[in-house]
Amino acid sequence: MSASPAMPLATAGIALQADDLHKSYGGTEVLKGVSLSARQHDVISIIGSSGSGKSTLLRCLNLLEVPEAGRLSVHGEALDLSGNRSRRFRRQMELTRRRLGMVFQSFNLWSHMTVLENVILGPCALLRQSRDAAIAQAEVLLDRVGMLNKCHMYPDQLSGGQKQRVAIARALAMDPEVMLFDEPTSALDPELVNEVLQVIRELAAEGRTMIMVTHEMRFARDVSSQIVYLHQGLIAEQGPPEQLFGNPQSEQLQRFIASLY
Amino acid sequence: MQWFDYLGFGQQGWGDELLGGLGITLSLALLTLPLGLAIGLAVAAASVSQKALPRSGAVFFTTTIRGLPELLTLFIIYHGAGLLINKTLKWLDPQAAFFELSPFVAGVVALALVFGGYSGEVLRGAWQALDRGQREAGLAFGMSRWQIFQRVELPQILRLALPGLGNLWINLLKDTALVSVIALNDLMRMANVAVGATKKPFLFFLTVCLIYWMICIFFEWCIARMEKRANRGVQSL
Amino acid sequence: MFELLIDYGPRLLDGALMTLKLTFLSVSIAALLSLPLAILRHSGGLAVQLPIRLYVSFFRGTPLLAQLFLLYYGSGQFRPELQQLELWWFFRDPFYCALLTFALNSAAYQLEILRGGLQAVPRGEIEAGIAIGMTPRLLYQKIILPHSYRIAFPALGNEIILMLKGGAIASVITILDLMGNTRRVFSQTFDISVYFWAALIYLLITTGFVLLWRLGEKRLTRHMQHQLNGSQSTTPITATRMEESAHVS
Amino acid sequence: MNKNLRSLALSAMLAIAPVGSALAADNLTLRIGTEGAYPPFNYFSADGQLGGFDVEIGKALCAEMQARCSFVAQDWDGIIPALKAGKYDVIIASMFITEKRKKQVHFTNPYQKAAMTFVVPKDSQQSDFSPEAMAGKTIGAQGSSTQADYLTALYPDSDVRLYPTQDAVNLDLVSGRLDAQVGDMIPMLDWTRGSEDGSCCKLAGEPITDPAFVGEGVGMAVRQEDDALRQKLNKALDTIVANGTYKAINDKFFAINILTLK
Repeated sequence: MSASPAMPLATAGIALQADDLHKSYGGTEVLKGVSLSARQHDVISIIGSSGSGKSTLLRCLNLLEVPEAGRLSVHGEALDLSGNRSRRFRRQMELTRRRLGMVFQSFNLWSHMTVLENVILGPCALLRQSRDAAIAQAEVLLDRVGMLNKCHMYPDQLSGGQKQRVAIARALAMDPEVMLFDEPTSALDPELVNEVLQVIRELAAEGRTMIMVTHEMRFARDVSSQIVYLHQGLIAEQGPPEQLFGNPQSEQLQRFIASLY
Repeated sequence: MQWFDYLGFGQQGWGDELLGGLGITLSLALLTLPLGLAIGLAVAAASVSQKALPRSGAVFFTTTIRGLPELLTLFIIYHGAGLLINKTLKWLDPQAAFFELSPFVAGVVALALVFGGYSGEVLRGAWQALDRGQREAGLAFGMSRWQIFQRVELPQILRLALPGLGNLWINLLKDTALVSVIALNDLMRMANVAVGATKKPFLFFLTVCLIYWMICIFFEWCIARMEKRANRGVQSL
Repeated sequence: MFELLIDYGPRLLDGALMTLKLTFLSVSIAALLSLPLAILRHSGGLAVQLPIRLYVSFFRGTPLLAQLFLLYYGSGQFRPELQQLELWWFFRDPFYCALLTFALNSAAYQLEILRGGLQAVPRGEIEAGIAIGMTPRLLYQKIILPHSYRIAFPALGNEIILMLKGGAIASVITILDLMGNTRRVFSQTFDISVYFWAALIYLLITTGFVLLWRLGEKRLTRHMQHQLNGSQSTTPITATRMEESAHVS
Repeated sequence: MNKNLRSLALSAMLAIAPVGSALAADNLTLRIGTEGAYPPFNYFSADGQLGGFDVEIGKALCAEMQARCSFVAQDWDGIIPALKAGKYDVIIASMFITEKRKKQVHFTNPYQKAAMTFVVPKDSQQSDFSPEAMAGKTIGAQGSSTQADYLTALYPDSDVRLYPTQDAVNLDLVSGRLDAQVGDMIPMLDWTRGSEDGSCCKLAGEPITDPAFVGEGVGMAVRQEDDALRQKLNKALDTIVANGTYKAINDKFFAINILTLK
């Protein structure tokens, strides 16, 4: 795996920055002004009870949901969210997404393609890599997630854990600057959770910038550099794991942590 | 003459003839329906049978019916069955009078066979989707097999098959137009006759298209309502 | 029975070729026509959807025979206008008229089948495409359409068979397809067996096509074979138009 | 199979089947088949009734034979099979007497003399109607007709199109899809001179009187075994010709006597 492209020193700090994001569905405001900033090599875990808006937040970060208001920038390149429907905005949005790797709760592998085809489609179609180069890279990635021997199988022939590992390889193939994980283990049988967490753990150790929504508190505590606690569409607390789990300030967070054990 | 004169009623207009044709079209379809359903049920029963012979018979029947153009089936019944019946009658009694296979009867028989071939598949699907436990529950109550079929299974089969049967009914309505080719004075034929007399093909064919369209939309609506009714008490997914 | 085949067999085969040609051309044109319409129907605004829905409803709610007569004899009524538009050469020919009618009819059905396929593409797989920054065009090309066509494949096969069979009515406007030649032979010989030979040929064509289509289906649905493991594919072969999410209106 | 069983089976079939008897005792009831799409010989009027020369001749014959008559409309393709199947007892539908048809049915004496003719659009320059001259041209005719036999036999290089009804042929000649059609002389004469749409077109070429196709003229067709009926019809026909009934009907429809073609 090649490292992230070197950034100019001035912006080296911030990989992804979101300011004052607002998002509502049919009158109910789900995000009421959330700001988040991920520095390079940060591993940020977003936690919170269901309905707190954490999945929405993650989906807003790569613009699967377009926020009504707020600002978003990737490596200092700002996206003007007010331009919403314009052609230029859509193009910019597509380019931004290519720099952010997304891993879904339900894997969302393309079921009509083999494992290998899933991984090389992005590099071939979007990054204009040659097919051979893309395959060579895909094999390296699949090997890393332990799926190389299954590369000619179809998603429906795999277990949930295997599918998620392929999905991670697929996201990595785009060589993203930030990886986004949306509850990557929630849809898995308990015995399959670890194989996926192990892969994510390795990515963290290698210094990848990652933002994830997760219910695996122990795991979040282990790998995260920062924890963000979301409550009713707002960030209630944030800080290093020791601080948040060891010394929760707000009553909600105390109750939330208590409910987990 | 204006277009509404052509479509008017009475001596000059063709409205009453078209209406009469519509009556024949509808009665053709309505008479075909029970017969076709009966054939369909028989086919479905044969295809879920334990024995190989009825099963392969059902496969042969459905494959044949569904592989032949409806028009050809109609011709075979109309020309072929008439001859066959008369030959049989002659053989039974050389003095026998002629048997008349009217286009109407031929139409009903041919369309019923087609409907039977297709509805057999629909009903078989519904039959197989039926929950086995229900039969066992019936048996546990001491119901006879026939009672179970009639009271428990048949209503559910019909409910499950309703959407499929609804579409077949719409197809049947449209297929009745084919019978015009063998000189039954249905809606389509009357339009042809009117065109022959008035030389206004566009007007009359458009009119019959619109009439068929309205009928189809009306029955679509009926079927949707029936489905809603039939599915009460059944949780939608 | 066999003497008839010696005398008239070649004519029946000629007719069968015509039937195949008419079917192949009309379903191909319909396939080209139905794709953009299905996409518009699936994702266009109301102003785009309404006319498409009306078109689909009309062609699925009226007998093919009536459509054919409307187009063939109806266009004859507008000969001067059509001549002015330089379109008469097209409408003058019964083959083109049948082709146009069948293509429009089949497109309406294919459109609905395809729309069903488009709706059935899992939302998540589309999102995965969006998430790596695919353009809409690429998304359709690589994810949505390959998927929809796989889902729609069996139903499209049925539609082609229905067109093949429905095409028999072209004989009514003087086209010498299999049915047309059969009727001609019958009117000359009054020999009922010609209908049985025709039936046999139609059955051979439909069965052959079904087998071919199944082979294609097997190839296309390799990705689902794991799920189907053990249980044989129970997709009905020459199923009806009912299996589509068929509603006229 | 023994006789009792046979009659049992027969009565079972009779019970389910509506059976018409052709010749019931003395009180003759007669079902007459005609096409109903061949004006002026037989057609449906706007009030849904069958009318035309054939129909009136049929009625006159019935009156003469003191028979109760009913008319049945039947499409042309099936008109002989339906007679043989017993749908009606006699065809009065301006049918040419031909050798081929004679193998299927028996004919009465001719009640019309006939010839066929080419019909072309008024602006057509065509004067030579030989098969060579018509090669590549589109010629229409009604299917299962003498004209159809004539065209398919002698004009292999033309695009011969056969239609289910004469009306349909006329429609396509008017709309210009056909370069020419071949039709029966009398109805074509009537159509081109007497109707609005027919005014587009004119008769052309020499009348076609090839006996191999036109035969002896137009007859009424009965089943081969119904010889008694055939003779009754012949007798009645002679009578109405002799007593002027025929001429009265003829004059209602035609300018010339179509039995003598004068």
